[in-house]
Amino acid sequence: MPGNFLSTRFDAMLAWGRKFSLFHYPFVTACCGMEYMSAACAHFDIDRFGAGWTRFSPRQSDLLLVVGTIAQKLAPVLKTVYDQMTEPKWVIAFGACTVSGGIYDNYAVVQGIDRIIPVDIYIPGCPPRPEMVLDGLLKLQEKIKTQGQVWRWNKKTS
Amino acid sequence: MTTRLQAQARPDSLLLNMGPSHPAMHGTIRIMLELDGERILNSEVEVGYLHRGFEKTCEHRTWFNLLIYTDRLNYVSPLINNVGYVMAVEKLLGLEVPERAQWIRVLMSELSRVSDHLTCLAAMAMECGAFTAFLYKMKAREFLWDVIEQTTGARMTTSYIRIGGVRADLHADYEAAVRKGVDETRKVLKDVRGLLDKNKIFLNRTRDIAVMTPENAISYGWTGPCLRSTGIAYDVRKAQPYLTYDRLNFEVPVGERGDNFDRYMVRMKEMEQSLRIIEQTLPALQASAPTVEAGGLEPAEAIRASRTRRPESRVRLSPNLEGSEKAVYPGIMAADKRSVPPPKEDAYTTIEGLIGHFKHFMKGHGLRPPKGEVYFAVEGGNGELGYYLVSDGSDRPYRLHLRGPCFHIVAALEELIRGRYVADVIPTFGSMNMIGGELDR
Amino acid sequence: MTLALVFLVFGALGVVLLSMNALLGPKRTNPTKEKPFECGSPPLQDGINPFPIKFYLVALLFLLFDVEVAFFFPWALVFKSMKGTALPILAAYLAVLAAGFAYAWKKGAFSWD
Amino acid sequence: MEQENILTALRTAFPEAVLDASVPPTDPAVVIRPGDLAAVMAFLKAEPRGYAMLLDLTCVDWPDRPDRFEMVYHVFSPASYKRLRVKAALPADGPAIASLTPLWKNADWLEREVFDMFGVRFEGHPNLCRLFMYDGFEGHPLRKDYPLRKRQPRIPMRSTP
Repeated sequence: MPGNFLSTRFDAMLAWGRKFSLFHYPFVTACCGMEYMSAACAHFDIDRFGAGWTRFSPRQSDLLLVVGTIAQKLAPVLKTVYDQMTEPKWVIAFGACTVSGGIYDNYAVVQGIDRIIPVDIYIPGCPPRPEMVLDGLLKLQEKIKTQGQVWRWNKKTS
Repeated sequence: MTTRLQAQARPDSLLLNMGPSHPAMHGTIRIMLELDGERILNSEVEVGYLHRGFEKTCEHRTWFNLLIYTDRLNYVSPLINNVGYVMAVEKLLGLEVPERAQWIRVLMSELSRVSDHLTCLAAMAMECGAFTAFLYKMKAREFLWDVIEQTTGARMTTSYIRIGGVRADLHADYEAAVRKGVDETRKVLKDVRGLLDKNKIFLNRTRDIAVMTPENAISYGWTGPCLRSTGIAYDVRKAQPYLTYDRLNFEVPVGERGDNFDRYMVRMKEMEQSLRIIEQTLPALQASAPTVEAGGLEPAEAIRASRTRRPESRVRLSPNLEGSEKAVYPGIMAADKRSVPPPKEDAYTTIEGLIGHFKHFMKGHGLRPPKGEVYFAVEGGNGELGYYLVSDGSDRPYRLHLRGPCFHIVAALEELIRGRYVADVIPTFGSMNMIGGELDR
Repeated sequence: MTLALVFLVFGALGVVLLSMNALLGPKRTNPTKEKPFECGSPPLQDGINPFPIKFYLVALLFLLFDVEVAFFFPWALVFKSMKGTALPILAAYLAVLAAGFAYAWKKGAFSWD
Repeated sequence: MEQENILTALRTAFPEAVLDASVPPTDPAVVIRPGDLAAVMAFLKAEPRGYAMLLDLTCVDWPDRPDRFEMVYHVFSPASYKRLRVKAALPADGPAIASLTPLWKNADWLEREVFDMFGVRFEGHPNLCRLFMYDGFEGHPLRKDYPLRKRQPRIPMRSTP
């Protein structure tokens, strides 16, 4: 079944549906949260790209937006929330602290959340400007469009 | 591992986590609740989920470099943290800051304080369901952040207030931007006041809930808007006036009952006072504005000219050095050579400036305050923001401790929500304006 | 004929929408996913203790009075054509239920704590 | 001047407890014997002195001094807007001092933080356990001998791809 004309057309339709209706779970901890508020609110509206609907439960969201510094104490919490998310799921690392530990290279901070969970898009900046956040979102949508979709009978995984 | 709460809990009560990753817990606090139905019998607050080792990291940074860490403490009003740290170091050095730099610091602190209260009340209102108030306040905050961004270059993590003054002078049309920001904020305050002040739902959720008596607030070490909501008018700007606050007239709003609604109302009134202060700083800044003659030599011309003789007129270096030219320098930076880097034009064109620049920034040289310790407090967004610095004469602080106001405010959370409903935790916690960076450091 | 068509179409639409997720969604699970979501922290107790009777009482009373209100809708449709006897009939119907409501109130079913 | 008589009042009330006092222009500070901390603090909090608020409580680690841990208390009187710093030095092994929770409620978390960061024990503290760090964490990070980058991950870290 996989790989012929029908399934690729179906893939494209599924990708189109998924990329324009991203429900994100804002895992907000620190200063980037202020910039996330600006990006999500009326001025730089994230909702223009279909990703404005914030779901505070991992069961109903397909994009984990990790915003702000992740301390070692918070690492198991992040891992639990990621595991409890339903497939298909994507992760955006928002801000320098999530990308690489940022300016906090010490005993208390996880040096980048890709040491805990697989990450799709990294948004640099401390904090990143809202325009960079929107650009990161567009890059994720591009990635969703091009990668093979995950669905029940499609043995090819992303 | 069983926590204290699990050990003491009654077998038939429901134990629930209002955990770190919760929309109303700002992502960094875990409250373990012991519930009988909806009523909270007992609770245990667990903090430290945003402990980033600030104090340990600062012991490994020079006095100048750790300024960036102070922005990220109370990241809702970063400029006030800058002012607090920088004035503590200036008190250690015994440095005098020029008049205009002090006025710019007051303007920037008050802009930061208004954006702090806007964000706090926006989050509190949204968590009680008033999403419109959140959007209105975020819109107003954008205008204030525009002013801050045009002056300091960054919206939030500014590091703009430097030891000895400020990094650059205000941009050309700052006054128009400030007036627009103030008017927009006033309009939004009027709208939100109409939305929330007499709103039955908001009143039922906040009036007479989590009441704090003045004695209890003192015993918890409360300061700032939360202490003033219980009736005690203690404000560091009035108690120990620093910068030019003694020349500004503004009132200190005080609440009566010390419940959630009073904490909300005190912050709303305080925003109006801060807007008044901002308007009073404008004429003073206008008066002390330096006269900078436009134009100036391009770097290439200056070099060609300097082969024959030293260029008299100003050298226009690069756009991002706007505002910190040599002509405006006396207004924004202290005159003391030892602790203040020379203006960039000197550093690029004269040998003394170059030596002074390297003396200031090279590893192992840098700023060396005298041995000793100092405690300096400013009025932060949440209360008395105090820096306790211990210097052993080297170029790094031996010990830097921050007295975070919301650390003491959140310490009272367990007592405030005992016996109340689960739904009351949200406005109580929202009105405390807990900021992870300042609480867990 | 159209009524059957309406039921057919909307029934089919409902079934398709509900089943599409179950049919198409990738079924990948892991031990953490089975556990209840408690804001990311480990649950403090496994399983829910029996919760107080008050909730059950309120649910029952709500059911009762909600069904009562449901009977208003057909009445509202026809009360114009009932020529004057509408109100007494409704009053009688309401009186019975108001008595039940007063009894529940006096017995303290509505007082929460 | 106002500051002096609080220092002199302290000297008269606790002649042997007060070891050293520094007068303005620096911040008013008093160094006392750790044993008398509770008494001095109760004295300061009592009405005529009026230092009703415990502003801050922290510790400074001086590894090369005989008394390694120096406890620093800042008390504040909201009536007359005056601050006072009270310091007490604790030995290197087994630093312990009286807890101020009976006097002030915010001492609870402040002392838990100093216990977490420095390992100073507080007798009489109702619930002395770590405040910021997690349970599996050994050592006290703010001590000078704790390396800055010594991480103790709470869950196994993936090797980045």
